[in-house]
Amino acid sequence: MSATPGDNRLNLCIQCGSCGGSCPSGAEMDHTPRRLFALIRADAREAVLRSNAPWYCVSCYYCTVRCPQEIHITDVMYTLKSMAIKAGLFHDAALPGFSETFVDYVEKYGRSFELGLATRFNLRHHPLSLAGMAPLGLGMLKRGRMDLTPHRIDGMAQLTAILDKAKALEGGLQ
Amino acid sequence: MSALDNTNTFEPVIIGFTCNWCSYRAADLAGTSRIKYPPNVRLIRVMCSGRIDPTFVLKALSDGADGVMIAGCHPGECHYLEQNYKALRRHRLLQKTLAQFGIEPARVRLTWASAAEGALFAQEIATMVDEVKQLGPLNWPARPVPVGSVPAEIPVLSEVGA
Amino acid sequence: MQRNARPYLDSLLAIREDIDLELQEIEDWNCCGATEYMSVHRVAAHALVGRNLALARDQARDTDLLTAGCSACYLNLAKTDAQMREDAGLKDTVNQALAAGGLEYEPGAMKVRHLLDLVCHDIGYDAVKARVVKPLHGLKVAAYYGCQVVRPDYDSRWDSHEHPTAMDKLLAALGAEPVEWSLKTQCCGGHMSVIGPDVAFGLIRRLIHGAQEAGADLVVTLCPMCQLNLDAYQVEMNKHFHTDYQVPVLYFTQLMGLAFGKKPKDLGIGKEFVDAAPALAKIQAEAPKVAEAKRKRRPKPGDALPMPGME
Amino acid sequence: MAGQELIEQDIHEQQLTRVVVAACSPHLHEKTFRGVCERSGMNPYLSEMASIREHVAWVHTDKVAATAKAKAIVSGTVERVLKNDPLEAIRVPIDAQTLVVGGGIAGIQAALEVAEAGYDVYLIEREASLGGHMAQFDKTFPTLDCAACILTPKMASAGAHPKVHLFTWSEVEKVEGFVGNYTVTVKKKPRYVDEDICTGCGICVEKCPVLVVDDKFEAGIGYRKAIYWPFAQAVPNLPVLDTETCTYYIGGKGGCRACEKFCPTVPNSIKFDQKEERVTLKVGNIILATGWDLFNARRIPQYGYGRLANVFTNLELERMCNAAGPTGGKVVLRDGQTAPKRVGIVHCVGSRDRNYNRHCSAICCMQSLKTAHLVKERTGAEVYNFYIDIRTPGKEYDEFYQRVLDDGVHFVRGKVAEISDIPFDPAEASRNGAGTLYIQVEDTLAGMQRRIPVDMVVLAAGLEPRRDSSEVGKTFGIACSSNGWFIEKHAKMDPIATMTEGVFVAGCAGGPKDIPASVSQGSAAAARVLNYIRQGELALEPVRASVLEERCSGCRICNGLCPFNAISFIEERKVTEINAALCQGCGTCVAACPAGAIQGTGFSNEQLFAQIEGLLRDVNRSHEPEVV
Repeated sequence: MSATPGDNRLNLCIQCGSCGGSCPSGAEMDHTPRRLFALIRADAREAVLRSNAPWYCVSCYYCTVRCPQEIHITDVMYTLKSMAIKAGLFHDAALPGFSETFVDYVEKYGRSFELGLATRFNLRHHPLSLAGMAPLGLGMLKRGRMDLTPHRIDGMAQLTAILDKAKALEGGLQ
Repeated sequence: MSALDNTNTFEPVIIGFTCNWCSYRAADLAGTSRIKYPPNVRLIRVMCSGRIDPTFVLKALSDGADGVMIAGCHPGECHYLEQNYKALRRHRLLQKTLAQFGIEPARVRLTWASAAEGALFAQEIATMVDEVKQLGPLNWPARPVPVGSVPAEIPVLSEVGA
Repeated sequence: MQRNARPYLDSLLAIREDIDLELQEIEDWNCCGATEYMSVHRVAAHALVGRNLALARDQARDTDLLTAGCSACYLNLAKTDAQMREDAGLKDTVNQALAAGGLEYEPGAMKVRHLLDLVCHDIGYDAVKARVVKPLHGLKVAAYYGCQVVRPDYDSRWDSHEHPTAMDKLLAALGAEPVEWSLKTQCCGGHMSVIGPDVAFGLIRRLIHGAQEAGADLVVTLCPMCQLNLDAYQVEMNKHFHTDYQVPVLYFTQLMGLAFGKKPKDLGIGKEFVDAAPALAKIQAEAPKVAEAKRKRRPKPGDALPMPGME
Repeated sequence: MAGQELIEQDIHEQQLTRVVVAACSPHLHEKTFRGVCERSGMNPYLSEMASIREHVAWVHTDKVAATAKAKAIVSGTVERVLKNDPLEAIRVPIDAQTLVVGGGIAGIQAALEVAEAGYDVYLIEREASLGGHMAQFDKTFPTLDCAACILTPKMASAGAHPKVHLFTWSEVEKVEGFVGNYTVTVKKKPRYVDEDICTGCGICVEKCPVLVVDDKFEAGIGYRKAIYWPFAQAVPNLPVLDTETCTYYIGGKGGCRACEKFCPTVPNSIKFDQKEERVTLKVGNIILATGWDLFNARRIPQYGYGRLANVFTNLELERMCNAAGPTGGKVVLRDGQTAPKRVGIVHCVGSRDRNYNRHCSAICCMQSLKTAHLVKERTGAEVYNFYIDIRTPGKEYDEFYQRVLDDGVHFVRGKVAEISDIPFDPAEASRNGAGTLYIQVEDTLAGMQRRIPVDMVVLAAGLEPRRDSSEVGKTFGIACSSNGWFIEKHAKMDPIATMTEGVFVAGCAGGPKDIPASVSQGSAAAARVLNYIRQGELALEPVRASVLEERCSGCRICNGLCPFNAISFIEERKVTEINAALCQGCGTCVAACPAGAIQGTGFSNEQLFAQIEGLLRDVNRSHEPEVV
């Protein structure tokens, strides 16, 4: 947690619930951010890292700007996600799957690739829903709004070097 | 002994001039609030930061202090209306003069703290102690000049008051 | 922008000369990682963005302005820049990583601004208004800002995190009539449209329904992701809920282009999923009769209690 | 034997000539120990305190370093005290007249207490009537007495008391002098009604054709005329004319004049050409009871105030509940007719939130409970209170909370996230009907997000310092804390006095308070002032600057330095002189004098040099460079 900007503010939480109340996906979460903070204080590590809440975060930052204690809640959610991946503890494999698929494309090509992203994600996690979404993808293609092949940036070697170094440094920080 | 050898263990002694109304009370408040800060600063109370004669600073530095902190009310909140601005002007000139002696400007720090800002005052002290630690002990370029025999600079200093 | 936000790019290119905006694309930019990368590797996420910042700084000719049209790209650039400024440790680590690619970035070297921010606050409403040749009279528009442009707003560029007015003012300058609605900065669903469509459909329906209830002919966005969710997924949402919403969603740059007299085709109009043609047909040559000018609060006492003003 | 007696005994037995007490800050007990010395026949100014509690024991953890620092402080103080001169306190006579600024309940109480003791009081009020915020309230918690019933008699007494001299529609512009001897300039704004002639018959108000929204007393939900009474029980009972809405003034002094035409007095009470006046008052003490401002709820756009018609503030509800208010005491929606069936009351609006104000406004929990009770009583509506914590620490307060719980009011623990007029989905829309407001909140006790449909929302907007508190503070020479409330001399031991002798603070000017606390402070401030008046004179610190004429070279460097105009140049003798009565003792001129001709009693160069030497006695100077 210590790597999160503003993480040390977590002990300021007054459990008012303005985060959980503001969250567009609050109703779907097993624990609201407020409750996660209480669980963190209670040292309930596994319950925290198994929670679906960080994965339902849509990064709308409502909680962050409304928090009366100025806790950087959205950033804390990012940290919890990466901790959950490292610990191999997450509620539903599909949720981190999207992030990992996305990251994978970025690392291979330097850019995201919607067709591949949606297809690969859905093939892995919701094979049945893929057929339902196909018309949308076709629509994007027809309107010239989606590529059939991913575009690879020229400086891929450079980007890979940077990311490898960053991950090595990040590993060192843990 | 060189400054570099003892930076790790070096504990500077700093004289802090505080005004009666804001900064001394900020120190009182830090106390009543039990806010912890390093014990390197020793305070002297004057009625107003405007009372701080540049010779006090020279005296403190020549008597062995490694730094001097001057603390007053926030600009615009001076108990005596505007006298902290005079302290501000003197401080600027004093830093220039000290630079001519080879003394780093960071050794004489000017700061503002209201009577309600105990935590801020403690933070300012901690910051200054850190900075002076980095600088190491004050090494006068020559033997300390006894105050009273520095008149060459004094008229210049007093102009600031005008 | 080259692909899924093609209309955004086309319309921007079409109007850039009118508003005196000189654009230069960062060569060989990489993806910013959206919100996903941050979830997996924090430092690497900043390094990913750091590469773009460093490239921008190295390639920029006579400018320190770096603009993005996408909410997530904008936020990530602004965030990495702001957090590197605040956190010397992070700055150090990111630069060590960038050094592996022969790059370096001094935070603050580029001023990260969203395109709308530049248009509204630097170019200004008056300059925009001066270029209008075909005012959008009669067109009721719902300005939709989404989340990440106005929040968390590291450098205080907007008048409100919750109820901003910049785009409303811009649209008014184009002659359109911005409607008052409560959902300006509510979430479009973000990536939930892929990973949890049920959540996203609910949010999309609420936005589309809210805009329609407020009397808007169309929704105006400033982000490819929002546009995609509200436009393309509107069709999916209709199927899901068995509804038939037909609220077109265009970029603010497309409306600027229309008001500046450009051809709809050159602005990428027609590529949207929900056809904008019926809404755009409402544009009138004449300005509608303006409701009587606002007067100092002095209503006639009836049964109703006076409404508090907004100021 | 108590410590003080021990010191007295030592002074006698050891024939002490100086005393240093190493204990707490001089701001706490300097007076105490000076008193000990004085009782023992010593000059009190030959004692000093070394603060080793606030500045050492309470702030350091390293015991060795802390002990060394404490010893250095004692050493510095000992060196200093040796250079102390015996001084005499400066005795100033106390003018028996008192200034009270602010005519709310705290100011009224203070003024009446002083006047009852037989001394003259000038009561200055910025608005056109006494009463303050309390006059706007309907009922008062927890007893539910009618606010007007208990306030009006007090206002009337203050208005009628021969010793209370009332200046309404007036503001203090300038304050000069010092304790016992203040000269105050008061600006009387033109009322455009002659106070001496007007009988308060009200025909002018009746005939005025201009109706405008009353943003002040009616909190924006009622109307008033362009010439109007602040409210029905106003003291003084005189109308005031608003030039910003009066047709005569808007039209460039032409037209209408109905008020003048129908005024029955001879000569006519309407004075269109009335000018601002300035009055100079001499007073010995000042009580500031300037009150508070309501948090502007528009600053939280997600709560919809100003945008969504049926979102109200607590102050609007007070006026609505009041039988003399715009709705005749009926609780209704903005349409003025429909009684709400579901009402949400949102606590902590603009309070306890780092985005707005960090402080707790202290009264809103109780006020919201009261509102809940009144709304329930009058409409039978379902009432929901949204709170972070319920704070009911006053006498009979928690009992009132119990009563409201018993009323069947719902309590949801959660800070409201947003209030929207837009349903989440069609199902929600059809369940709740048009015009519903949805309060979205995390019910933190149930652990779930809830959207509670209501017809009306009441925002418990918090108390803020007056918007001009920092300028007012400057006028009176006192300071505001970082959040804007006036700073008391000591938060616990002296919450009424300020750092400036003779200036006292009462009521919400010093921080949010309920009515009983404000009244208590009004009385307490009066007691302090009466104490000074009865003493007749006051001893002041003899910290003053003076010029040694034989050393003064007449360079005039000091001449421009004094903001109190205490320094003047004597042309005949070509020297500078300092007026001890005007000098405040800051010492800036002492520091500036190049010839050392200005002496600063209590803080002389000799004392300070000695203190520096003492403080640094233990410093190891081995780091001095070796001369090569």
